[in-house]
Amino acid sequence: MSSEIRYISHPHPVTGVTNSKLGVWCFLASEIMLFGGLFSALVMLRGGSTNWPHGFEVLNVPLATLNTMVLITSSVTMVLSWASLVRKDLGKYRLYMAVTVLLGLAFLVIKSFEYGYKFEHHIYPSKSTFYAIYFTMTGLHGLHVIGGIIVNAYFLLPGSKLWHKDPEQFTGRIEAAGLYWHFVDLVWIFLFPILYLL
Amino acid sequence: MDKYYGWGLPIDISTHGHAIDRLINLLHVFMIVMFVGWFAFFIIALVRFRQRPGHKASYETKHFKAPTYLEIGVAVFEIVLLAGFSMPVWTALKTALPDKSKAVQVRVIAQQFAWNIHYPGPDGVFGKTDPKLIDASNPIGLDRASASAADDIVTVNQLNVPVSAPVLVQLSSKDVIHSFSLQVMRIKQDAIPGQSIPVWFEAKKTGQFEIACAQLCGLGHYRMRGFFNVQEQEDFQKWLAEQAPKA
Amino acid sequence: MSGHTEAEIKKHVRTYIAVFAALAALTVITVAISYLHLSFGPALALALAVASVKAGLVALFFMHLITEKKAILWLLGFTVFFFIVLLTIPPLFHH
Amino acid sequence: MSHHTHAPSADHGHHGEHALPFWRKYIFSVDHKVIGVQYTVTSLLFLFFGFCLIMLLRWQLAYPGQPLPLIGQFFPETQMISGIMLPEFYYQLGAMHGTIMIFLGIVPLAVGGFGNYVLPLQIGAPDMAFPKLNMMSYWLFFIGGVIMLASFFVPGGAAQSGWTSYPPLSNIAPPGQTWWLVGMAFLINSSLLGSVNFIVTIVQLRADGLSFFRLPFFVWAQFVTSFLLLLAFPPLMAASVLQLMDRVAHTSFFMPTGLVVNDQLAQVSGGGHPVLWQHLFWFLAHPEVYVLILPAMGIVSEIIACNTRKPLYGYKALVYASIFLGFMSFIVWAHHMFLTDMGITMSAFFQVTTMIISIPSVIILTTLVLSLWGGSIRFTTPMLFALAFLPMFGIGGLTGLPLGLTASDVHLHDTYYVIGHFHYVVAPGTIFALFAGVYHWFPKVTGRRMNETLGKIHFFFSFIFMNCVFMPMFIQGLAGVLRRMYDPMQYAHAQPVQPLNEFISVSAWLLGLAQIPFIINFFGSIWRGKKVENDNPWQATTLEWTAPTPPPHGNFAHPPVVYRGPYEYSVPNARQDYTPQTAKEVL
Repeated sequence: MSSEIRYISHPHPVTGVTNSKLGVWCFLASEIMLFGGLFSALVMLRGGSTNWPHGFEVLNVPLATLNTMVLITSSVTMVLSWASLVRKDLGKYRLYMAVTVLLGLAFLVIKSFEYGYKFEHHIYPSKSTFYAIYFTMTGLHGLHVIGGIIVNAYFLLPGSKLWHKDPEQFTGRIEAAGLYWHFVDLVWIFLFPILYLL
Repeated sequence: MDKYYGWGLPIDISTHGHAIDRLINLLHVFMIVMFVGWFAFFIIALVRFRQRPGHKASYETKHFKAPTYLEIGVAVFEIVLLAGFSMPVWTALKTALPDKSKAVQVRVIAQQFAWNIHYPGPDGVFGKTDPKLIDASNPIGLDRASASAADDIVTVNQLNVPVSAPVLVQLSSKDVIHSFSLQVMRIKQDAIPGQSIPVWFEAKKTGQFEIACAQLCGLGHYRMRGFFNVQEQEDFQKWLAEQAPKA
Repeated sequence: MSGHTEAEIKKHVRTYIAVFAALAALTVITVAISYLHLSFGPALALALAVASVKAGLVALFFMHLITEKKAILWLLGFTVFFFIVLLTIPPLFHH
Repeated sequence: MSHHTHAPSADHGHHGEHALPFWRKYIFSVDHKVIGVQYTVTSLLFLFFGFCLIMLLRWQLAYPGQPLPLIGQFFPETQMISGIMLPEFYYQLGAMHGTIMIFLGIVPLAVGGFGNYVLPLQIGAPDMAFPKLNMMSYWLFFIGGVIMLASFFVPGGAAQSGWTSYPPLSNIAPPGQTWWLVGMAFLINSSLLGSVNFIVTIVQLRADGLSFFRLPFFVWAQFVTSFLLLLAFPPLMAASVLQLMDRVAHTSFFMPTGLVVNDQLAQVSGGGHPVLWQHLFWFLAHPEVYVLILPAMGIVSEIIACNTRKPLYGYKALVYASIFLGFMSFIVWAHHMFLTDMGITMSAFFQVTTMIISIPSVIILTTLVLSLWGGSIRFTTPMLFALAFLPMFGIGGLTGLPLGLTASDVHLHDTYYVIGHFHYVVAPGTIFALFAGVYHWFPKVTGRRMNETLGKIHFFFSFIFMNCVFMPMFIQGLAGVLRRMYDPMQYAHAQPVQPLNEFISVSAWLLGLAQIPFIINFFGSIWRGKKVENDNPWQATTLEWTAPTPPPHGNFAHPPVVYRGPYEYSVPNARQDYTPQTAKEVL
């Protein structure tokens, strides 16, 4: 009895949240500061630059718009997969989660086309400070997408065994994974206009 | 040179330095008074309340009012230090730049591990520089062909200035961050590549002093020493004439 | 999240679909604005405004911040404050 | 609710810890106590290693250009030539001393070691909220540490651009700098996992009845510290990514246009900003100062309350002051950058915030010293170290004043005054508090006490030599002696005070010798120390002393219930002079 960690499945009576939910929000707070540092760099570099290009003149806006759509669609399928678990429908959960993972992969494929196109034209991060920040921020965001896909794929396949043992804890985990995935979407929502449209 | 330095603050030969020294001295008096008073209380408490037979700790805490007054006192004192002592000197250093026409103008361009000193020459205008022209014989990339560059004077590690005249330095760096430090002048300013930062001072005493680099700038940081010579006006003019490029 | 009833969830799902539609529409709008080639100031203001609305929708509905517990809102409040400090002070630094 | 809890540690609880193989129990353990001990031992080794680096460096400062006797001949030619230290090696020693002491020594000891071991016990929890993350946190730290050590052996040696790694210098430095950045990335992620774990544990896993205002101050200090780690470290991660890009992908985040190195125009796109690094770096590194000092204050508070046998003076003031301190620490960072040409308004803003942050520090220090008044003070070894923390931290804090005001900072910036100032805060300050913590909690961890005589010898000599090392630095600083000088005799202004360098170096080596009694005591007492007579050898009130000694897996036989505040010492009309937090009635 005594050696068990409390509030893994059930929310704490006072704070009203489970450990994993509070934990993932703390992690996201830290992520906000990580991207905050990069955005701060972007603002400072752009402010000091005299020849900063317009994103729409040098980057592929249609492709990025498509990617934005892909990512927000994956966000809604993610939240629907969680809602399916709340309705105790594991089949629907699997379907939505599979779509989420596929959309995540689609995002990466489209992104790699975008990068490939740049590399073909010998455009690397070292070309200018604009490309440096473009590759760094979208690259770091891409790493976050990869991380999210790994987590989601885990919960789609081996991780979903937990459903049969403790549905409540599993639903909590999917909510936590969802929070992370929405955050990745949220970062893109800012990256897209700032890098591509201005 | 040794006569200027010893234990304690280096000699101050600047017109603004006394304000800095006054603040440093005031702060140290304050710090010592604070610490001695605090430490006395600390020792008394340790002796008086040491564990010994027949002595018991008391659960009820005596409430002291003094700390509150002390904290308010410290806060007020800090406001006075900030508004009355620190900001005036700092504002003067940063904003009350001397008029270009009246001041001795000089550019200081730091590099690993030397100070390049660039005087505009008799015409009072700096010649154009271009990083592409930089080589061992032209450390600042001065374009001698440009209009006002012909009479420009460039020295390495030798900064001469006249006494009792404002000097306006434009400070920059070719490679990494350095820090231009004239201890006797109570001047220290980072030299940041990509930026040109104005620094001004006025010497009130002649003598031979040194320029130090205060920011780690590489393996030779410790030997990035320059010479700082404050001269009488006529000696300074004579020195400038000697340094003038031979046509 | 055991407190959700079937009806509530259905309502939630409808909200999610509506939010999704709004996000898609806003994406189209922000791209359309960029084709107007406004000058930098207004373009930046509009782009950030649209992005903030989109981010707000994601955070409030997908991430359930609209019904979230105080502990988490406090945490985010502090974070956003420091985020703004980090974002504004360095660029303002040099005059 | 117990039957569907699936934490890994819960499983261990059921099967009993004996079922685990050795490597699961002691190496890849998820038990917070094993991880705490791992952190403690690793970081003590790093502290010792970092101290050795500076003892080497001090030879060059005391006897510049003279061959290092005895051991000098064993160094390779890239570091010393016939025993004479090269500038390359000197600057590696300096940069790595700072990095190792802060990121691999003090923080992991204060947070990873003490935090991990003591915090769950003090809040009556069976473990941390996420035991597996806790294990990962340790191993990321370990890998980061190994990378930092390994960097000494790469071509060109370890990082040598100072622990602050200012670009563009660090951008053009040898490969050791890349290793430094990668090592930092591991350490940052390690502390991120740790801080998430600490926050969730404190918020969620407190024992029944243990409200926030019944928490021992140590837990509060760790709580605020965790927020600092959580929110201040990521910008340094961002900065490290940018510098890695600059070094590996040849971008120009910190390289302005028209850079000329060695008379060669740098082949980079330019357009970057060197000062950007300083912002992102100090956004972490100033809160980091409070990461170093807050846990120390927490340890000192515990020990003072226990050894004065009375409640702390103004517990709530302590708590509020530390929260305020944590908050303010985020908005003072640019006082490290007064000389980078900031505007008047900015410098005024940062001077004001710097003055404001001194107020909560004064409150904490005053509260702790007033706590002595009316007590019955036991001068045990941990108490001696805790008491010494107070004046030492006081000196460190006071000497921050001239550095926080721009006008006096002009003269003192980048001089030994700065070194004296922050070492007073972290060396005789924090490290004394950490020693106090080791002596205080050693009986709980091992079931044996450390030897008091050796402990007192360790204390008195450390106290004397610490001050002999750092006090003269203020005199050097006022005389204008600049830091990071390979040859201290270059400048005329440094020559008159050069005898101080010899004095400091000899004191530093003697300080090294003064640690021998501690090392003997620490290892000797594990096997030979006097066994504790019961679970609560110091007659303390907080929860960790109600657990069995050493605490088993899961910590408590029954989940503790708390009925009172943390420092109920000498309650009137009680039979004994301490009332544990778990006592329903005053005993």
